[in-house]
Amino acid sequence: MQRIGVFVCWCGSNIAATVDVEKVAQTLAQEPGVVYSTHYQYMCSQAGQEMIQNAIREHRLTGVVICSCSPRMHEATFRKTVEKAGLNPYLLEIANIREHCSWIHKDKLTATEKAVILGRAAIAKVQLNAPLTAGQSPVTKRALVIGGGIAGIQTALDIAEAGFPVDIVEKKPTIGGKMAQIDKTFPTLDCAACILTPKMVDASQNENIDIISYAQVEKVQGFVGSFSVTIRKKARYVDETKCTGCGLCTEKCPQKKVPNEFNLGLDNRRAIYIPFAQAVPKVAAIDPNYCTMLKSGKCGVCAKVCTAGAIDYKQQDQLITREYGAIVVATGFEPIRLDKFDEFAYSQSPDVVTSLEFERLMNAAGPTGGTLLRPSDGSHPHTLVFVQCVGSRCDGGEKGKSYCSKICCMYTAKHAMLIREKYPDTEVYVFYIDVRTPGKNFDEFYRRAVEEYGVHYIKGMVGKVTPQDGKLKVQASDLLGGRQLRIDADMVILAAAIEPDKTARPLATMLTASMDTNDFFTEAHPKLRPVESPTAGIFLSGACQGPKDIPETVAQASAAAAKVIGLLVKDSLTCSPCTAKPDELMCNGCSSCEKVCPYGAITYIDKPFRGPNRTTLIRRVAQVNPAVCQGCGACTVACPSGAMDLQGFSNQQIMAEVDAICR
Amino acid sequence: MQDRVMEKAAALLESGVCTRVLGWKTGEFFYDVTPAVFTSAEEVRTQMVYNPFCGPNLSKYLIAESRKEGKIAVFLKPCDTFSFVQLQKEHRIARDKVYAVGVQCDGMIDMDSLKALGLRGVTAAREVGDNLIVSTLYGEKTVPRREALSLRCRVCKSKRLNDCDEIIGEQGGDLPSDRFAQVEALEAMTPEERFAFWRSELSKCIRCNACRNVCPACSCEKCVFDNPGSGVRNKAAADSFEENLFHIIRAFHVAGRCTDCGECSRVCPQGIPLHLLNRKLIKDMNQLYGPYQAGADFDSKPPMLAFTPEDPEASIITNGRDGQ
Amino acid sequence: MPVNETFKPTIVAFCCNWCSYAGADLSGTNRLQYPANVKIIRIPCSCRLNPMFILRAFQRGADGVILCGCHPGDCHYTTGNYYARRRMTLLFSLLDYMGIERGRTRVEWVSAAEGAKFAATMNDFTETIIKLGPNRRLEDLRCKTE
Amino acid sequence: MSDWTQRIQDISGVNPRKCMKCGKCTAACPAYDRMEYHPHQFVDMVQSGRVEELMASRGIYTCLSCFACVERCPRNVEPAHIIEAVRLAVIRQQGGNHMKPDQIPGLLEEDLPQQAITSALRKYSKGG
Repeated sequence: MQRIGVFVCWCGSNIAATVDVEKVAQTLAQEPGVVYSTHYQYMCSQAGQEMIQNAIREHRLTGVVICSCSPRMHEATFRKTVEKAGLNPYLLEIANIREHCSWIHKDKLTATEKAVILGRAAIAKVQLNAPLTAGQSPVTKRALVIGGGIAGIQTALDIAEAGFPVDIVEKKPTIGGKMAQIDKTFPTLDCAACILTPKMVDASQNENIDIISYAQVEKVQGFVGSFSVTIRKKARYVDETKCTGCGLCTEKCPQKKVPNEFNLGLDNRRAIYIPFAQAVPKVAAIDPNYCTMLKSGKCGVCAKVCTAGAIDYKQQDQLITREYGAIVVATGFEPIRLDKFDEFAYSQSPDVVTSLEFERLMNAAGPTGGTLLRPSDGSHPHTLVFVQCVGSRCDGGEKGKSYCSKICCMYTAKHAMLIREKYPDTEVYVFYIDVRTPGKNFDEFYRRAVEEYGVHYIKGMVGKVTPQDGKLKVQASDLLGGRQLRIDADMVILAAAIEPDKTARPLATMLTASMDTNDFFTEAHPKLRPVESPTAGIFLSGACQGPKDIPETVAQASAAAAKVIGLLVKDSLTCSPCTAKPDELMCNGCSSCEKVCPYGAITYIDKPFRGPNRTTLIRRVAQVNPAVCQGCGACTVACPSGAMDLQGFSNQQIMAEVDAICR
Repeated sequence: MQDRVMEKAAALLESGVCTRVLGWKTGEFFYDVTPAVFTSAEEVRTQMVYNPFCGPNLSKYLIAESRKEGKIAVFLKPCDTFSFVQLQKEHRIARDKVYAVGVQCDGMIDMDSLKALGLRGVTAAREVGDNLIVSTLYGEKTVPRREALSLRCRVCKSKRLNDCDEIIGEQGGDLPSDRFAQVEALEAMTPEERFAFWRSELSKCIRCNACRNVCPACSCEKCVFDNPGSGVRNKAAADSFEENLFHIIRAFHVAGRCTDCGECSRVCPQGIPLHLLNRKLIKDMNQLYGPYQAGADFDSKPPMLAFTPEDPEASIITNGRDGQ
Repeated sequence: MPVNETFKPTIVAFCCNWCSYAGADLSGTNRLQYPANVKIIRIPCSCRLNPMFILRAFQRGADGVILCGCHPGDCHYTTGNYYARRRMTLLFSLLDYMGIERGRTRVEWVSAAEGAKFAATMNDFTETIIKLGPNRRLEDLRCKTE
Repeated sequence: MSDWTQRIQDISGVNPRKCMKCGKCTAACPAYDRMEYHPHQFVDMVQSGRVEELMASRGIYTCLSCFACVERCPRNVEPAHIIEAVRLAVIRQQGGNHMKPDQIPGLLEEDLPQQAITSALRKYSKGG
């Protein structure tokens, strides 16, 4: 006979204000099997938990029902509580009378009635609960970092530092990401390359880090602790082990008209190229879309000049499959395309540029060698107009991104300041909606741009930019001054909104990690678990989770690394015992369950069974690997004979709940 | 055909290709043909029949028979071979223990069709060309064979013999069939009419389990309705709900596995058109998830064990396909 | 009809643990009201919902049954809701074919962030069931205690 | 919220509270110089309940309904629709003619497109 204890929580007034907790406790005491029923202000408090533990011992309870907040909140807490009192933690059920009852109903009578029914359902279920023991699954002590920007590099370095091997998969031929393209960083104005490239070198020299560049993740299988990931390493037509990075091939290649993506198409590179001087790995790659040899079989100049004999026109994509215990997503961001914002004449004039393009125009390694020149005629610009929030803070949908891109206010202040410092003969206008500078030394930085460098900050958006007679006619409104402005500018710089990298969405599907409507990865909890995905074993680093500046990205990268290290130091993980379990006597061996299992947890064996008249029958029966099974239950419905059942959510348990609710 | 089938069966036993033959023999009445296992050529020559009343689908018996010692030869009509393949797909039949002989089929006759033609006191029937000569207590009558076909054979979907080791007669192909006409007629009714139709049909159910026992897809080691742990165990339907429940669950369990052999309706002593439930699901699956024929091949994935991200939402049913 | 004034339908909502149950929690956290007729049963994934559970609910006197799961493509278990979608589509179609009112069953995808959608869905579904009235076509009279 | 705010919102179907006061509407407005209130101010005045002031203003008839502000507004606030609603509110309130043909010569200005006058006359002189 079951001996069930019922504990009704007031949750202060959260439950007690709308649910008559005393009546619930009294009514549920009458349910069959219930030997003890009580109520208390805060069941999750230490006193409340002790109350439960004492009751378990005193009344020799065989099952516990707690009527309280959502099981998503405190199921784990209460499982520990009952376990400490010697009860199997799975002999506990929670009736959610807060989120699903007291908080949504106003009428006390109705809410009390519903709370009783929810309690009854939990009692009906707990009658059928079986003690379950959690299994263990091993942890592969290796991490995968997807994306080799500053976020990925920092995470990898921190994990490697703790002694665990880590692979970085980068889709470009070099790591470095967006930060490598940036000229100076706010609010200190130190050069981005000076602080990034040492980290890139550290990563390449760290024994624990394996950089798989020019590669992408193709397939992800498994689960936390034992992921199996297939990585496609694209053919770069250069043997990485032989290439010395001397760069001779990139000087001799006759195909000179390839837009240089590192400089955002502002200049050209060759068909064989090293993205930039400090690239890691410093190995050339051939662009198959432009290489004459690969396209028509005629040329071969690079192979002739390469003294190391590294050129291999026959190189093929390579598939690498490796096992990992944890995966970190660090896929970063891209500025949005600006074709929808043609009022700013981005596609009409080369002198209208994005801020990232402007970084290259200011950079000593950029297309102009660091001298600010107008892309159209190479002249020195005198009047520069910055437009903020291009495509950010819109109404969503067609208009643009609904979020604030966060970094634009600061980098625009930085750009304005740098121009004024280098070229005091310029007039710089910044059109803003709001200036947002929360961050250490950020507002001071912005104020310096205004006060010391004389940048004209004007509240109001630019309405239209018209290229005319070599100038850019900027029409804007000074909302605070109450006047319409028409500025003849030499250059217009647009602070384009940033969005997640395009590869993030398909990756999220492979990882079964959830995303928001903007394709940013969702964190497990916005406040308390900001660097973990809700999918176990998947961690988030950098701008793939939301717009971030460099200091924040690095902080989050290290936080993600700490979480990964915390996982990898474990030898095994406790798995949920709520897994599928077949009844061999009823199993047809028909493979229906195997076909719907997303984890490949089901296999079949031929097993002898005693037949009639002392004969032995060999039958094919299903076996579930409890370490692999995640407990979704797809198999239980696919099984026609009902041989497959799910522990913790068995057919009988769910039907008992249905019965209790519908009675 | 009768002679060729019998000779083949006898030869297979005599040559030792098999130790047993699964075929048909006449039961209490001449039209009451039942499945039987023969172990000698003599048994075959004296008892085995192959005539227009050999409706029973033998494939299901292979689940048990193929587990026994020695090889068994089986005679399968085209529609039976679909079940044969489907059961193999579900790993229920040990193929290496079976010697499958496909038999050309021109459609089976049943007594209901003869009665519908106005024939009473039928004592025997034999085929002569395209005609059927029926002996009755009131003398001999000749009827065109196709008019005496059982209802299911009139909408035969395929004369193809799948996965046979040998074929007697000619291999056939898929046929154009309007087997969904009855389903469509029901769909065209109002919900009230449909409810009334199924109530009047299913209320006849006596839960004899004949449909379940004959169905090649209903071959579970233990049926959920016999399993106390399933929560739906019941031996006899106690009220209209349980009459519905049994048939809904049964239809659902065989969805994607039912080859539409029509045995359920054939054996129902109450004459409930049970195949109309299965056919509805087949029709829906074809329409919603692309054409699929259970047992037609070994490789295709059954629709209930597959999906595409573009599948229609359930709201196309709950909101009404025609926007009702 | 007086039935509509006094009729208090019993509605069972099966919610997957990862999206819809959390969505229901969120609608509670945001104090979004929906009728107390709706009682939620937590299942790990929408694919855990056996058609037998729905029939069982109707047998025991439920007037409406709704399944809520993660949006297609967002299933915590990758593919569970795709199977659930096929199963429910066919089950509902079969019930419709047998003359059971279409509105008594429903599938709705509700994410953990869609607390408002959860409440709105439950309000709308309850309204639909009240309009349909008590479940008469698919019920077990022996199971009715009142 | 004042009645007027609600009424303008009902007529226009626009929610002025969506405005983030970026001023892009005003920056894009070709009739800026002829208005005493400008598009972003229309929105603000409706939101703060100063609709009567706006109704009394001549500026609302200077709006060409060119929809540049609607096109450019990042938040779909649609100032032109608000202005149209204010003009309609004026008509509904007064019932009669708001513009007579003999007023036209006085309104003519060199830079003002004649279409604006014509369409205004059509719209505001339905009483005949």
